[in-house]
Amino acid sequence: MRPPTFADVNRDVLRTLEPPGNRYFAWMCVVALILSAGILFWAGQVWWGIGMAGKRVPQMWALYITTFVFWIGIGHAGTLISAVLYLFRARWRTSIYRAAEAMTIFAVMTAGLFPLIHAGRMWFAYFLLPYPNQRYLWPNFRSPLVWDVFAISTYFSISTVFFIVGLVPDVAALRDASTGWRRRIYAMLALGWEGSDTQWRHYRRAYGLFAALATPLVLSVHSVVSWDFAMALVPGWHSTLFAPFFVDGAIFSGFAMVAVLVLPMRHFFGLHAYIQDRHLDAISKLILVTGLVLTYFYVCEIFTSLYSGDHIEKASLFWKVTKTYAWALWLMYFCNCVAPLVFFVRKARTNPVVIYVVSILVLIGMWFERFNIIVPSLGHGFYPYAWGIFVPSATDTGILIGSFAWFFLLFLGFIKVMPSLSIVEVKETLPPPMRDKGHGGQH
Amino acid sequence: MGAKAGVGALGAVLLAVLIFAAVSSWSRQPAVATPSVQPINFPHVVHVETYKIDCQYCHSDARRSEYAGLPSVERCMGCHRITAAQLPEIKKLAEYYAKKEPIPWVRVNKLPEFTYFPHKAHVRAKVKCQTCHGEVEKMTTFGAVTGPRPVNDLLNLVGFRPVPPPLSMGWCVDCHREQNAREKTKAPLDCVMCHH
Amino acid sequence: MVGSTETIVGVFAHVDTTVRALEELKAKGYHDLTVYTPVPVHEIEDVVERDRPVSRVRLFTLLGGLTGAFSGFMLTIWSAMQWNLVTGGKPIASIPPFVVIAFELTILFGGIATLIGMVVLGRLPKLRPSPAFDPRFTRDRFGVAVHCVPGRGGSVREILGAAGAEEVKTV
Amino acid sequence: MNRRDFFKIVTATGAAAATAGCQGASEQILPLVVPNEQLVPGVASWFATVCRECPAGCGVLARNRDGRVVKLEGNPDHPVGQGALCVRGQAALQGLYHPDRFPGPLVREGAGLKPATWENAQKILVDRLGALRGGGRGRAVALVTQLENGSLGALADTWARALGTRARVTLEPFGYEAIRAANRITFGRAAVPHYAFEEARVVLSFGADFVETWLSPVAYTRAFARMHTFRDGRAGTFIHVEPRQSLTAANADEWIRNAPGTEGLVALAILKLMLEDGLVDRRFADAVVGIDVKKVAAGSGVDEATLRHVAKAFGHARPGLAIGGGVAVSGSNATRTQVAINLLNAAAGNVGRTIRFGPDAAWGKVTPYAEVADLVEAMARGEIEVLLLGQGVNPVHALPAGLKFAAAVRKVGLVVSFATQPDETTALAHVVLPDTHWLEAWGDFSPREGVTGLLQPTMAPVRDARQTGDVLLGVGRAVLGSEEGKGPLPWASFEQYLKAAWEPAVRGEWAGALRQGGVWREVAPVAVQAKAGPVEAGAAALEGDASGFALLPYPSLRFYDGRGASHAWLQESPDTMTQAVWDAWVEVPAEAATRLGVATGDVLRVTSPHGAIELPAYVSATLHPTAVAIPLGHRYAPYHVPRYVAAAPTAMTPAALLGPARDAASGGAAWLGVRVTLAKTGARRPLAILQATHDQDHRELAQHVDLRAAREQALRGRAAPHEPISMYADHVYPGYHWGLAIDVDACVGCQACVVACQAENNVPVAGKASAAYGRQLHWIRIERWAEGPAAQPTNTFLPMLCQHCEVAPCEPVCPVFAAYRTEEGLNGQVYNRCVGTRYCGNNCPYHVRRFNWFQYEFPAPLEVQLNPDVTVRQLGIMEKCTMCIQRIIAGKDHARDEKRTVRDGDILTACQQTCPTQAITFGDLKGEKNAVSALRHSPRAYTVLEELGTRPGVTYLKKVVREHA
Repeated sequence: MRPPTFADVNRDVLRTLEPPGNRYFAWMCVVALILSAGILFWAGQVWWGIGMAGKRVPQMWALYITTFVFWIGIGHAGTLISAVLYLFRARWRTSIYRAAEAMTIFAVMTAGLFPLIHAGRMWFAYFLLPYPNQRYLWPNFRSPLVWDVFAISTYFSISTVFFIVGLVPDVAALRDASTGWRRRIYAMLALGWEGSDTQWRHYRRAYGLFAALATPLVLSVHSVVSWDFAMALVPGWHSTLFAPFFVDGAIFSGFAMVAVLVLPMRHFFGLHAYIQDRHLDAISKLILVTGLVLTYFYVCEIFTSLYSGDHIEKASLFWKVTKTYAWALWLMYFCNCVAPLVFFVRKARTNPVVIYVVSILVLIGMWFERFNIIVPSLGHGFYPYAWGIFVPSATDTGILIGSFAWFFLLFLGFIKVMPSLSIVEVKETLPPPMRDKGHGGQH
Repeated sequence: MGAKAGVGALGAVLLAVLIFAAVSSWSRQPAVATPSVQPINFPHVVHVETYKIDCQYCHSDARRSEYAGLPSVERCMGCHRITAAQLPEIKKLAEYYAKKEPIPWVRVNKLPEFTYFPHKAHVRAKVKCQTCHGEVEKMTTFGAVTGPRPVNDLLNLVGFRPVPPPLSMGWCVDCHREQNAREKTKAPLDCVMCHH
Repeated sequence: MVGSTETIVGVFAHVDTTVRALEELKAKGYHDLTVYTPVPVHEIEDVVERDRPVSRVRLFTLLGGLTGAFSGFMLTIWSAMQWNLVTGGKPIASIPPFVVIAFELTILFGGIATLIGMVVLGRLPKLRPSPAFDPRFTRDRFGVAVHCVPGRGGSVREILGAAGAEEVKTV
Repeated sequence: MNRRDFFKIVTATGAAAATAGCQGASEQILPLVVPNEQLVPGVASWFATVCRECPAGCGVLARNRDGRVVKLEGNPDHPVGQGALCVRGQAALQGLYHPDRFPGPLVREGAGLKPATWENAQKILVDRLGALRGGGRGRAVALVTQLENGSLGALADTWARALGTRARVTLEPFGYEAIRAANRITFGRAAVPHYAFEEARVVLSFGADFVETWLSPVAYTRAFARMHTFRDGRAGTFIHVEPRQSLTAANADEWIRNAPGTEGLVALAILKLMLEDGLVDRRFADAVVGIDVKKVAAGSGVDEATLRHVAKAFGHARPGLAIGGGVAVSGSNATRTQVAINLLNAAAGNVGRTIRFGPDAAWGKVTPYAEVADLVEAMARGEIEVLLLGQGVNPVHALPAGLKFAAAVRKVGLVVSFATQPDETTALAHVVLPDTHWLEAWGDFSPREGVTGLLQPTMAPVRDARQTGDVLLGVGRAVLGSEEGKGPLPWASFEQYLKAAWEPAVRGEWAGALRQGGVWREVAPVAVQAKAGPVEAGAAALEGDASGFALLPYPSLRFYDGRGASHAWLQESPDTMTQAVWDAWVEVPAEAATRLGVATGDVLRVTSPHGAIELPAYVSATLHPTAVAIPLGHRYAPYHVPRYVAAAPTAMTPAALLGPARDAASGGAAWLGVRVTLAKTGARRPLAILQATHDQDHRELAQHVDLRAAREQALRGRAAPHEPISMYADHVYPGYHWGLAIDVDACVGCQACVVACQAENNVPVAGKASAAYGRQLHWIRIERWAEGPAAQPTNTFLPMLCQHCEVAPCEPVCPVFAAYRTEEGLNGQVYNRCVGTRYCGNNCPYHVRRFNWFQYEFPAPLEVQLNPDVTVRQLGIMEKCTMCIQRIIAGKDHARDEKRTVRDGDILTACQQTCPTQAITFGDLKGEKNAVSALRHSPRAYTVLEELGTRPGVTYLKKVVREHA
């Protein structure tokens, strides 16, 4: 088929911003309801105490931290696509990176809630911030939790800046295409962008630098999160393997989530011209590769604890594999190691249904990976007196589900007010208009 | 850059400086004691300045207890059976004594309950009462503005360093640090000494 | 900017024609040009950037990053010295964990500085659109605005038209 | 001004307990009207008194802060207890401040008891007594008290004589009548002697649970520790014979499991073997003529080899000590068993050395069970018009159901109770005249000859209560129509009576006696001659179908006969052997459990010929296959439900299953008297068991060393442990360096430290559900680790608390420095800084950090007991053992006053202070001379999970296990 022209791009992208139908609002309502339920549970927990959640000795951490790590992981694909792939000049990223970035920001916004939800005295959470106060007190910078505060807030701000900068030229395009109050708003957001050569010059340089800064950041954030565990003494946590292990897992789940979001977009907005099979293929390949790497890490994990010869390490491992929570472990192995293998089949890599199913499985698997790291490890630690089984309560589960609602609410809102496809970058990938076709067209 | 812009910028900067100066100077005001309303209008000034009564004559527990303590009604009466017995306020006192009822003094100095402050140790270290309670000897009705104030924290947040208000943690710490810097004395700075 | 100039804008539909026009103008010694493009096109950049220095945004980034690293270490070490509290038998100024903080601040400050650089150098935000701008430029048209001393407009028009401008207008 | 006003006033001052987070600033501060020289606000004052939670009568010091008693400690000067208190003594405060305590006198109106004035309430009694006395039917009046052998008892007797009532009945469910009877038979002296454990080399116990309830647990546990704990190469041996592995049995070097009721035979068999080996006096040969060791071995399930080496060990011991008691030795053959045990002692020549008549125990004064039964029958026949029940007696609950007390009491026209809180008996009373709690009362108690403790009010009554003594005087005079100063009851008040009674003893030294807590003198041992006659041996006779299980209803360490059960602290302090809290259970032998398909937590219907109760099962690998065991005295207080437990089961105590059976010879109640059958109900009532497993999975948490090796090391010293390697410079301690040492060999697992800590540190009560879900809040816990064969495990008790590690894993992970290392080597926890991330809780390998999952409440008036020196923690805060930082601060403050540094022994932690076996030692590790340093360098010293390199500040000393003696 004929590749779309620049004008087509504007047209198609603008089409995604047309007033939505009832289906859309129905979804919004459902999501909003679930979210409010989650908020009620949280309120109850703040009022009556953390005891409302199923936490106990020895599982002082459980679902909240699990879900926190899960969302942080999701938050990885976005910046990875927009930064790393940008530096590698991977052209196929252009049609999905906007959605991915939005996803990143919303995922981090979701994740950011969980440390608060988790804290026993959430109203004193500001103690973790380093600011001069009349008590002359400062946070303990040796604590991985304070590293988290820095890593995540940095990651959030940089991603957001990156995201907004990327939006500016597109918003300018919206401005010039829209009228009335919309136009005024977009005009404000566009900062008076005109696409003059000077603007482009600095813009592109800055964009490159952002990408360069964001790349190490992506890798650092989840490493830091992984150190929440690796720095601790708990058998099953105390491992140098964790940083790369977590980063890979994050990318893995991140791409799965991208697929889960992009495929419906493509379907409902009819963006097949831009999100083509080669894009799906690329995503699938990435999921496959990261999945294989993850499998390797699983093997390493088991091997190290066996090879360590440390009785307690081994006891913890055997307990995980065979006892109460074994089902969760095996479910995880299936979702993260077996399911992605279908992508060895070329056809599967471009089949939306297959991709969708696998991605969902991967998301489930990755949530359970965090669960398996936290709950069983804590449940069978150093001290037999305190071995115990964690049972989630209504509050845990309610808040967990609520967090998904919160995420999708943000995303649904986003796709209707902002171009979920980068107008500029898509155009870049198209052959530029030439009068004599002999010349150019190498793209 | 037009000249207009330049002037505007300059103006903004000046304004900012002014605000900074104003707020910071105001934030450095020492706490002003707001008089409390007491069941009996007890003038410290008369007892301390005029009659030169030692603080610990009435607050006799200070040297041996965590609390400074209040004089028993009997001790008040000890003097006031005769002294100034005709004054209306003293009559009130006499009534309480007659009814064998304690005088419901209104509390002025209050530390958060997770903070342990032993008067004994401070008296032993020869800390003057006024250091913490202000110039009580000049007060006709006792009062104080104490404890942490949100505005204080907010100012800190935006980078000012206002003097911590009396009986707030920073204020205690300042004093302890000065002590340790100045003399041999070892004023504890260990968290659990006061918070346990 | 020079006091009174006239600005002639040529609107192009194609990259190659735009490039031709630019080459012509440069050859004729018109250097005060503004090119409007919906996307960065390197054919055009090659011509425009030829005689210009590289963007100085990176300087901002560098300075920001350094500040971040420095303040990161300062904050952690200084605040640890405030109370000298020992935790887990580790030294007061325990560098390895502080590296994490320093790193994060490096990125954060670097990023923010870059943003500032871009905004400042790119003369953003632009409060009112420049006269030469045309909404089409953000869709699919390329614009070449020539700022020249009054009277030279004629030849400019010629060049633009010859190069294949869809439309030539004076603003 | 009396103490009561003072109490009212001072509690109003804001000086009370604090909550993290600034809520509840008190509006007013109230001065005293008149200064009270005894009490300075903010300074603790101590009052000596006597614990009345059981008839052991240990000396107590009550710590009074601002007019309220906030902590109890043993009185070091008192010969009984010598500064230690048991778990029940520590929890007595909860009786004082019990939320269910009667607000004042009550009178029955229809179904319920309605508040009344003292005048009206007493008038009812006066009128009825007057009428009876007028009609010359004084015998229709009965007065029942707990063991009151002091002034109150004397006054009550005077009162009874004056009014011509029946003789007072002293009711104690466990009267040790078999011991008294046996001693009459063997030694011609019907008394309970004093046992000098500390002198014995080998203690041979037949079911005597002296660590839990037997006679005088604290005193005997302490003496036992002195005899048994490894000290400079020497340690005595302890052999215990019992069908069930009780806590006492678990402390034995050798626990011999016998068939229920066969102790007498075993004793005689041992005697016979000792005679065969010519180890003992041949005079006693004819006592064992009828004994065939093989038969005994077959009958009792104790194999001959065991009998032989026990005989050898005991025979060689110079001196030894054989004791008998507990439920197992309270069957139909109780006296005969005790006689056999007497003969063992006599033959081995222990009498006069480890067994001393003269300083006889107060138990001798308990009214024989036979007379109690007579009274009950009289009641049943309707001969009793007025029944007065003193404080501490709850016959409906505590006496065997076979006695039919409940039915009998319904026949009584007027039942007057002096109880302080509602129980099964007050539910049937017509008038309640609440007595003062013993901490509010005057009185005296003489636990044994030569030792008389004084009780004095340690604070103003919490409720509108009157001392029974005063009530008796008032009522008596009203009935007699006499007035003060005249007649048979002239005394103005019981206090006056007491002082009058004491005058000859103290001769004006009243104040001194009060300060000391009583008077004591040495009592010369009385020489006794053992009569060596033949003993017709035999096993105890059991009622009920032969296929059933012998029921062992044992008095529990925590509740005694039920007096402790209403105290939440005791309910939540685990039974050390099962680690279960709150609920009652029926201990089922593993074999039977598999046969019946029963798992722990399944509700079983336990049926005896006299009744049935339903209880969750606890499957026990150690219990004798033909027996089941149920702890006595289990009940909930009204305020426990639903606050701490979902619902209150109807009957939880096995007293409901017992018949009227008696020990023929002594007439004492036969607690071991019935066989029961078990049936699954299908229901489940999971038990709240705190310890996940008793198997330490090779982690060497509780370590032990063989006696020989220990001797070896004690002589040669142990090879110096390698210095831990570290990248960092060693921690320097400018001032003190506090540390703790715990001798695992001494710990008997009595839980006293747990409750002492709870009282000292404002540790809240979590309740059954929370405790079952790992949310209990104790700062110190006693773990039981079992090794060896499941049926015959070796148990080690490990007190576990914050280890105050030098390289603490919990500290660096805290984002806000709430956990940090203090200058003095403590692991500090700053509550008001804590945000509640619970990272420290995860990272603590010992899991000793406790979290405030909810806002825990202290139901009024329990909040009055809170220690003002310790913050009450808000919800969402992490807390843990502080090594009693408030005591350390107080100790340093005191030293500063005296211009010196803290001396070793100046500061005692709450757990250390109350420990009956003195297993815990606190002190400054920098002082090389200090006890704690010495222990830290002992060859037996080790730290838990040493390989983690946490360098704990708490040192443990290995348990010493003995090769079979």
